[in-house]
Amino acid sequence: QDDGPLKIGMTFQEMNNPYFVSMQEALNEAAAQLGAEVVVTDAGHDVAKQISDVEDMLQQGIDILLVNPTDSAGIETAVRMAKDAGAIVVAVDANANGPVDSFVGSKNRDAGYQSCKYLAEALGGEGEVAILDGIPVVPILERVEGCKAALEEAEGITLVDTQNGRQDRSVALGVVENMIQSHPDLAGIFSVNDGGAMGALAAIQGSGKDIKLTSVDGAPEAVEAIAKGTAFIETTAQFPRDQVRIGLAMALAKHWGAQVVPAEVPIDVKVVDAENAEGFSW
Amino acid sequence: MSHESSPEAPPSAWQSILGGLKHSPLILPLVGLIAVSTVMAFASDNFFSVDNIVNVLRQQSIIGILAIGMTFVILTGGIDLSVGAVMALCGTLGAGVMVNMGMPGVAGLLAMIVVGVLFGVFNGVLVAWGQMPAIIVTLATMLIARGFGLVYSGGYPISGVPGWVSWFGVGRIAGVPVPIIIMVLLYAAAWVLLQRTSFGRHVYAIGGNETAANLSGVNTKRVKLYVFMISGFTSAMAAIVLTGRLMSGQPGAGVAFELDAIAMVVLGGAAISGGRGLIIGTLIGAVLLGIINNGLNLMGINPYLQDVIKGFIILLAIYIGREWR
Amino acid sequence: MSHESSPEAPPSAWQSILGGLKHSPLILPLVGLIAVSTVMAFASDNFFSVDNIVNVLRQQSIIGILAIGMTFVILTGGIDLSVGAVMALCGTLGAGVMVNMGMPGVAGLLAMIVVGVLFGVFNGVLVAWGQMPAIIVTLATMLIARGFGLVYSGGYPISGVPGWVSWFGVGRIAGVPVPIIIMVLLYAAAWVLLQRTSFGRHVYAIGGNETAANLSGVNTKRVKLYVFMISGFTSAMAAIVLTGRLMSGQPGAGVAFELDAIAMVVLGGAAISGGRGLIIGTLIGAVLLGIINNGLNLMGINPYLQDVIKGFIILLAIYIGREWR
Amino acid sequence: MLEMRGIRKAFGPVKVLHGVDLEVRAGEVHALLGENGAGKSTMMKILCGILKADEGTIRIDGREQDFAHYDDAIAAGVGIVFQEFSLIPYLTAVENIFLGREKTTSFGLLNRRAMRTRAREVLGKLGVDVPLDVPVADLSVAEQQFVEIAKALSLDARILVLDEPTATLTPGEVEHLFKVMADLRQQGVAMVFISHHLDEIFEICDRITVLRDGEYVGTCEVSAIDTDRLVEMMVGRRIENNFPPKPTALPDRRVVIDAKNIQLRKNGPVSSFQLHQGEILGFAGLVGSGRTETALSIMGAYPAAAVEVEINGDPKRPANPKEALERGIGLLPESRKDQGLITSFSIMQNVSVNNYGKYRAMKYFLDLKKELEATRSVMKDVQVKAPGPNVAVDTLSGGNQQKVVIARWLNHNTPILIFDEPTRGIDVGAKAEIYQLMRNLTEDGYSIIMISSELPEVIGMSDRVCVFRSGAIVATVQGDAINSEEIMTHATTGKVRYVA
Ligand SMILES: Nc1ncnc2c1ncn2[C@@H]1O[C@H](COP(=O)(O)OP(=O)(O)OP(=O)(O)O)[C@@H](O)[C@H]1O
Ligand SMILES: Nc1ncnc2c1ncn2[C@@H]1O[C@H](COP(=O)(O)OP(=O)(O)OP(=O)(O)O)[C@@H](O)[C@H]1O
Ligand SMILES: [Mg+2]
Ligand SMILES: [Mg+2]
Repeated sequence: QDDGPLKIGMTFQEMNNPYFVSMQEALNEAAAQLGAEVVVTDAGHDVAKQISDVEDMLQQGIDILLVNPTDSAGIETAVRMAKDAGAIVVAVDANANGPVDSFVGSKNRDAGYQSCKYLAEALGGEGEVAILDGIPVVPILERVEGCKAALEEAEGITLVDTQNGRQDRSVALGVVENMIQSHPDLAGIFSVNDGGAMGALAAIQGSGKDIKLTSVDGAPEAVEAIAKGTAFIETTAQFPRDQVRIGLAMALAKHWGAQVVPAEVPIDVKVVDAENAEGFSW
Repeated sequence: MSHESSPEAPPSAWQSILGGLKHSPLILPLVGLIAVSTVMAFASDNFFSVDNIVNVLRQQSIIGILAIGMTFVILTGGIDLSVGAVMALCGTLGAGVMVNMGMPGVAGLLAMIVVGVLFGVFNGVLVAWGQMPAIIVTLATMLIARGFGLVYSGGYPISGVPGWVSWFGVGRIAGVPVPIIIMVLLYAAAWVLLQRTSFGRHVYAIGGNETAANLSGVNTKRVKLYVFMISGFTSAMAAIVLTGRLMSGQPGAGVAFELDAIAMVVLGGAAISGGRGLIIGTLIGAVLLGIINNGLNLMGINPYLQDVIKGFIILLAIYIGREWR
Repeated sequence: MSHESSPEAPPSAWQSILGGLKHSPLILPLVGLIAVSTVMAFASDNFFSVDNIVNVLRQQSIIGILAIGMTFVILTGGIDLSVGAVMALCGTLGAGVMVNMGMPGVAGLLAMIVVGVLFGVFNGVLVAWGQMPAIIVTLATMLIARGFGLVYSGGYPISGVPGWVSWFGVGRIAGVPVPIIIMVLLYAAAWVLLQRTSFGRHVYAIGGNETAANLSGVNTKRVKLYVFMISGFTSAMAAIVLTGRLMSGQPGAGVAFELDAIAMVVLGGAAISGGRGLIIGTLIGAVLLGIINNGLNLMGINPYLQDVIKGFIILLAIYIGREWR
Repeated sequence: MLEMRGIRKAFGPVKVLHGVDLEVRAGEVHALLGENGAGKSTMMKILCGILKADEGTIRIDGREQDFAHYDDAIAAGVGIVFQEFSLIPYLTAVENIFLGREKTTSFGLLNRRAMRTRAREVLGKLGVDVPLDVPVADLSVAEQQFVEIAKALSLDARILVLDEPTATLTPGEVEHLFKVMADLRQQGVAMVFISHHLDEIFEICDRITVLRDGEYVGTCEVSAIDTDRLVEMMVGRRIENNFPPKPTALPDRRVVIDAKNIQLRKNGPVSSFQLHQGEILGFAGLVGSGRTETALSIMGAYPAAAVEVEINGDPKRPANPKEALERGIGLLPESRKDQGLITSFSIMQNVSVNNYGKYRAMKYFLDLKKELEATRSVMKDVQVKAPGPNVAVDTLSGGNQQKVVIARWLNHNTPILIFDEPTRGIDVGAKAEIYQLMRNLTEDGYSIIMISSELPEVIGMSDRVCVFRSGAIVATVQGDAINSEEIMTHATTGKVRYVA
């Protein structure tokens, strides 16, 4: 397909989240520099819709498909269809089953591990801790896994509750309020993402208790809250813009004829706390 | 509605609240409330603390406020699926006015009310003058409101609202959280509107028999417009509390809140076909649903299972209340 | 129902499909379809390719199948909000039977159908014998079905279904995708049921005037039970196609699908209050909605804006079609 | 006082009124007469601003009026009692009476005390004691009708329209109403009175205006006309004998329904009756005396506390109307629109709606050809006047709609028919046809239960009459005992039994 400019399609699991919105911005900037066309779709956490979105993009003759899957297994059909249509497929942020050319994503297990290690240390290795879970997709599951591993290492820490805040600020707020009610001695909370953490922060502030909060993402609001010195003490930042940039780079390499590209490019994560929050941004 | 006993004196407010309770449509929601509370109290130690009761009320305040407008609409025989999306839109645009446009916070709050009421006008005009079924109109306007909010904010939450706005979400007056006070005041106002003004009579009349109400000289179109405006207004009030609680405009907030609001109204004893129901019932329904959510959380029930249990409780409540409606 | 022109001759199938089109309730959905297609064709080069048409049909097949059951329920004057959740439950349990229980794929597919129909029985019994409003019953059973699926799978998708199951999602017969064939066959069956059997007559009769139907000897309860069973069955059929497309059981699939299915039914010209509407209209509504989604995607419209546009198109369609209903 | 001239009105292509005049003087009761669908109600709705005339003028006290809404008409002193109930079922009598015109205090809140006092006053004037605090849905039909009348009276209207107010009242209640009307006449109120009961016209009215198919036929003094001439004006022909002759001798016939221990409500009275093959059994009684409920409980459509039914010697009681249909019982319900017809259906679809097992191809599928033929044939049997079987049923006149429902049962040959108020709201011409049809049916071997609130009809048609009072049968009369004194005595003073 050498007629016309390069066409890049990207399908997001959701776009109602700054994390993915900033990915889209990075994509648009990069594409503008390349003189490429961009098509973006929002699956709204619905795999079936995501497959339809990919089908529609293939109708438009995209050359590169960046897929941020809602569900790794469910998206396989779409990956195969894209490959059959001759497109280059790179999974971003979460992996996809099927013959993807490359996968670029954060070290999610590390992220969970570091956040909870930070939390445990901030609590002096002692006290009751809860996890505010999210939508069960692989990256989130890995964060929880990493977190639990870190908490195990701290002898005096007990995990007393795990509830699902659906990564949504208003849902998380109610859930954490109830958590605080049922566990009066709660000392720390780990949220799987910053969206949920912002809700948790509101709940903690409303309760007037001294509960420490850590999270994963590095969203602007979270960084701001951390810089202010609130109960929100740390977030392990991911680099969404870089994920897209590197993902696109992998795809371009393939497009230009590269025989081998790395099957997996893990992107480092970074602890952001009161020390370095000032000045950090995606 | 009221089933007072005395044939001579006009039934007083007290009578309709307490005296007539035996024959009142409120009896079942109340029994449900007591039953569920008792179960929860046994199942969880923390349930019956003042703190927790306040907690439940505060959590329910947002959807509880939405349920006020929903009650008006349902009493006329309509339904408003757009409440959650309109709330999100109000919150987002209001925060936008404060943050992006740099106007004072008060302007932002006013903007929320204006947006909510205008959206109510939009719904109301389409239903009343466009003569389209409310369920379809508000299904479409739900999409529109949600999409608008997201387009405006680009999907980002809008943070940076002035600090004092948080008073609406977390402030207290004489120890009582402000959201609860707002909710209770709105319920009181709704009670007066429904039970003590001719507008309220007309709301019930339209739900009971729209043609007959029209023949009796009730301006049914205008009343329908007003109920949707009220629903838009309560969506805006919910948005104010939400903004105070989240300190930001959240374009994605309130998904499926309309379903909870509908559940509150019917748990409170109102007929989904209109014409019958009390606003106090909705308040009881709101508390009941809150207690169920809170209690299941306190008991540490798997959140997925909570939905199943909630579904069965709603079915049970409606089944038992069936004949009373 | 049928609005054939000649008062004398028995309307033949062709007449009711083509001859009577001028006075048919199908005219508006068709005009809408043509209008939207024309706009899309101008706006996007890729729109009018055979490939893309097939693409649209395949995409709509899942919700299009759900809309069949929804049509039956709406024709009786009810509504089924549980279709999306029941589909997800069927898919999850069916995949569970194949993967977790290690049974052959056929057993899994059968399990889906059994689960769907049983859920339909549950809904139907509550609505018909429990005499509860369908909107509340299915709101509650939506929660129950969704929660059940999530509890069963722990929230995780269940992958590892046998490879041949993908035939239902991506296979082709004589070049035509299997999902489209399944959808078309189900629509044909529904047409026969509604237009050529006394059961179909009873469905329309109940929606037209339930009391009259009952007093003239129609077993209204049983007919209501059957329409919900049909809706459960089509949810299961949708689950089969979905499983073929996703190659996994997705407990979270189908959120808000019920709203799209309702939109298809009313875009197809059916009255939400029951008694009037044609199954072919629903098919047209399904294609129309699919074209809107696909066209907006092809044009590269901001996904948020797509919702806004979709909302306005639904409003416009219903507004224009208002008098015909 | 009131002058309507050259009123024309069409609903889409259907012309309903073609230039009708009506002139009513202060202090007179003016009857507006005409067959079903003649346009009486439409005319009155135009007067009240609910419908807008296509052409024509309305003058009140010589001033031309143009009402856009009912409110305008009220302000001009017009009040109406609608033919269809316009009450809100869940509101109380007081709330209903003042609906749309609530009295408020200076704060804008409802002045409930004032409304209550006024409601009591108006109802007192009507001489009825209606409970004020229960939803009107819980009131009897007659009480509801009085609330309706009170609603119009409370307007202090100078022009009062009463559209068939007596259809649901007992003779005693009608007398009450007439007294009130006489009072109003004294006070100079102009009244338009619509009724299909010609005897009432002669009792209360001063002048008469007659419509026929939307045409103005004429106006005359009541004193200058007799029944026959009046009927001729209405239908354009002479109606000879109202009731077909009864069979003179009643030989012992087979019992088709043997109903025992009918108890409608727990601890209520108990009664029983038998229906013989080929007879018309009248159910007489005051409105609300339980005739409909008794009939419905026989066919499983009303949850009576207890009832034993033997149909053709088979003691199995139908659990629902479908089983009743299988056992050969069909019902013509009292409310055509709410219980009889499926208005979105064609004639054919209405006739065959309950078809089970008829005109089927391959067991499960409809045979549309056979269905059409059968419909055509029963339409001929009952003489439905319509262009064809596929015509939408809501375009038919009341009498023809009634025949469609009857055709539904003839189509099944259900040998037992229950006719509940078969001529309610039906004009004289159509009435005679339905009476003849009923007689023909019994001659063909059908057995009929006829529930009717019109005494002449019960007397003229029934071979035997069961008289109801307070939910039970208090007497069964036949032969010469079928006369109005006998029936009214039982209906008002008969003693009910409480044990089986
Ligand atoms: N809204 C309407 N749309 C179409 N046709 C109507 C409408 N209202 C009345 N009609 C028709 O107008 C004609 C006159 O009706 P109207 O109710 O005035 O008759 P009526 O003289 O009051 O009869 P009845 O004695 O049965 O009450 C009838 O043929 C009726 O079907
Ligand atoms: N749904 C109801 N709720 C309460 N009372 C009712 C209800 N339906 C009927 N009734 C009352 O039951 C009694 C018997 O009613 P029914 O309809 O059988 O009387 P009827 O003799 O057939 O009179 P009609 O002339 O109205 O047909 C009446 O007093 C009526 O008001
Ligand atoms: Mg009339
Ligand atoms: Mg009756």
